[in-house]
Amino acid sequence: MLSATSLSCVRGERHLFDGLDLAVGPGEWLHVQGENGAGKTSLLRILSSLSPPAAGEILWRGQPIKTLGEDYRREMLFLGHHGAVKEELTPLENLTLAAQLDGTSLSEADAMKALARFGLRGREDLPVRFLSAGQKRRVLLARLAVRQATLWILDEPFTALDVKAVDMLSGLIVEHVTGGGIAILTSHQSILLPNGKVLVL
Amino acid sequence: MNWGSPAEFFAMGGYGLYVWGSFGVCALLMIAEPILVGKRRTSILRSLRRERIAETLDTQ
Amino acid sequence: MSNKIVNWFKYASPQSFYPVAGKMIPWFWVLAAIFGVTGLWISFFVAPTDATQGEGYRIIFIHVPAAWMSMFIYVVMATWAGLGLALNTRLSGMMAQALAPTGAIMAFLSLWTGAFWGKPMWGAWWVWDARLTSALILFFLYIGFIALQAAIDDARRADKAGAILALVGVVNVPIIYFSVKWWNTLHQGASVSINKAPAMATTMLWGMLIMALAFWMYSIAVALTRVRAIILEREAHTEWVKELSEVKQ
Amino acid sequence: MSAVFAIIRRDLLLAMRRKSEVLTALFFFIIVVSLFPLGIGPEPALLRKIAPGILWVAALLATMLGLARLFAPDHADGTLEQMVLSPTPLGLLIAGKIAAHWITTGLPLVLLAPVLGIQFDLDSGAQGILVVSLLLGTPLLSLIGAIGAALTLGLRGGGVLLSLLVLPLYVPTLIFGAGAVEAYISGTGAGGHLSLLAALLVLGGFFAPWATTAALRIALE
Repeated sequence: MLSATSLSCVRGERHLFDGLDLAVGPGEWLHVQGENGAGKTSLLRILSSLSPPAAGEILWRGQPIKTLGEDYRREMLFLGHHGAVKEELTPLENLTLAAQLDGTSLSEADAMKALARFGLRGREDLPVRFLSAGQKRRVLLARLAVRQATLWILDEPFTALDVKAVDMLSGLIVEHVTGGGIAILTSHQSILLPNGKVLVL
Repeated sequence: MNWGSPAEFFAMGGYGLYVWGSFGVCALLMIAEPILVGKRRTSILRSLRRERIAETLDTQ
Repeated sequence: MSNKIVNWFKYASPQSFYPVAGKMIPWFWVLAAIFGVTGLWISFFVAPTDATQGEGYRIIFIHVPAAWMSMFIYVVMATWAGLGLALNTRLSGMMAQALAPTGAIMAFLSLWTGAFWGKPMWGAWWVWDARLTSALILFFLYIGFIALQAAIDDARRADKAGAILALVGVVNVPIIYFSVKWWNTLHQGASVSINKAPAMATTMLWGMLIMALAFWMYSIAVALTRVRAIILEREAHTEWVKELSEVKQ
Repeated sequence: MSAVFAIIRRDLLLAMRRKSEVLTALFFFIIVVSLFPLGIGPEPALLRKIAPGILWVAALLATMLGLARLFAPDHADGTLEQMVLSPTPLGLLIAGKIAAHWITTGLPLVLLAPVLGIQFDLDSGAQGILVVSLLLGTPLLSLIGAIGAALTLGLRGGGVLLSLLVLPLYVPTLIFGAGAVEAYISGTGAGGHLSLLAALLVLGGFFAPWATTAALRIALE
């Protein structure tokens, strides 16, 4: 479903990668590995259409994502280093506003359910800045759970998570992938999930 | 011919300060700018040559 | 037709433009010198003394060309910038960057000479005349462009951000000029305007035009020299730069 | 479209949670305006003459204060990326953000200006024109300022650079805005100024979100 041909990425004077090919189909997930500065984040940003590749093309369902535009973005969820979580807003507000920004509607009951699932029960109305770093990341996990997207692109989703939350996220990814979804993620840890492909930069 | 003598030319009918102040600064900037641009060129060329020498040292 | 486009793109690459510019620069210097000497000769020895402004009016022989060039260079700069955004050619951004300091100098000269003309004519170094005020704002626009590009480390981002600023500026320049003029007439500004100073005699017009040509040729020569330096700086790591004869010696 | 309103609502909510930023700009406006009579002298005729200019320049500077933070927090926490990736066109979302900026900085200035006009002995007619001119002009300040904020996003010395880029572009707004009040006071009628200001607002409303969007995409690449 998502395929890329001869991608290259240039940062300043440096060629991070050239002639990169990849293909991920439904029910599969891709683990992008590489040393620091190898271009993992750059690759994810290119795949998410945030930055254009220096060369090459990315196809989604056989069509270039450049021409698909919003049709691609509607099916894709990207989580970067920063979670796009507003410190001044409560987890509930963050979740509903993110959903509205994604062009979907999220009922308050569904949002509460998702937050409760990730152990944020009773903290729905507390501004996020009063939460711990791990709890902040859990707000993001809740967002993954409520957002209806086929393709997940996650940059270092396992950082700042405790063991329990790591399990939750792994479960979430498995659930997503077995349901016919696609996940592309970077991580320093090795991850033991079924149907995984590995790409080393 | 407008001027009887060089002194008359430089006096500019009493407007000497203003006329020469304008033309002088204009000339100054138009001389300074190419010199500065030339310096920029020589400095980048110098560093390029240095890099070349460094590369030949590496390959030896 | 398609051939022409291919050729044009060929010269739009820094690598092929670099030697072409190198060949053109001396010619523009020669033209600038010829026009400059002729223009100076006309402005001091041919043009007669003005009845009302005496010899002081001779300042317009550099003031008007500087003012013209400052506006013209801004438009050219914005055109290059727009081309750079539309066609994504690297040379366009470099050209815009090379033109900005020369444009700023022209704007400064038009302000400086305007002040030196204004002191004897209006009795003040600075008068809020519509033209001087717009020249001042144009000067600020140039400074903003240069400062923005200097603050961005990544050359490509600097080009693109500068391009947007130049385009926003070029839309604004007529609006600013018009608004300042409107403001000036409402406040009954100076009655003598610097441009229609004396009843424009033909020799004066010629002198001004030839000086303007000299300024124009000068600007092209300096900008091309600067763009060559910029090309070397930006392409320092490419093979073709390392193979240049001026680098090899 | 609902995403646009969501953005506006979110920015207003954030402004409510960080009241100090809005209030700082407002008090800056009040203080700057109040300093002028102290520097110039209390003569009513003189104050009446300079009032439009002072109120307008102060409004312009107060708008500048918050501009650097128009996109910076969203850039820092990754919200801007999510906005780019939203199915709603980025230009619309940016227009929403500019609207929210105006509601939190421009609108309070418009509402406060008549109170400060009293300090300068403006009559009620001039007060009315002042409010109308600010109502037309302050959105324009937010629109033009957004371009500068996007261009300087994440740069060192961004705040100072921002004022260097934006203030020259504010000149027409200042001239027509302050000119409208002055023209009314001198009896020539403010209609021409106000219609030109409205025309600029239409032009700015059309082009500024577009230019801002382009600048943001460049900053994010």
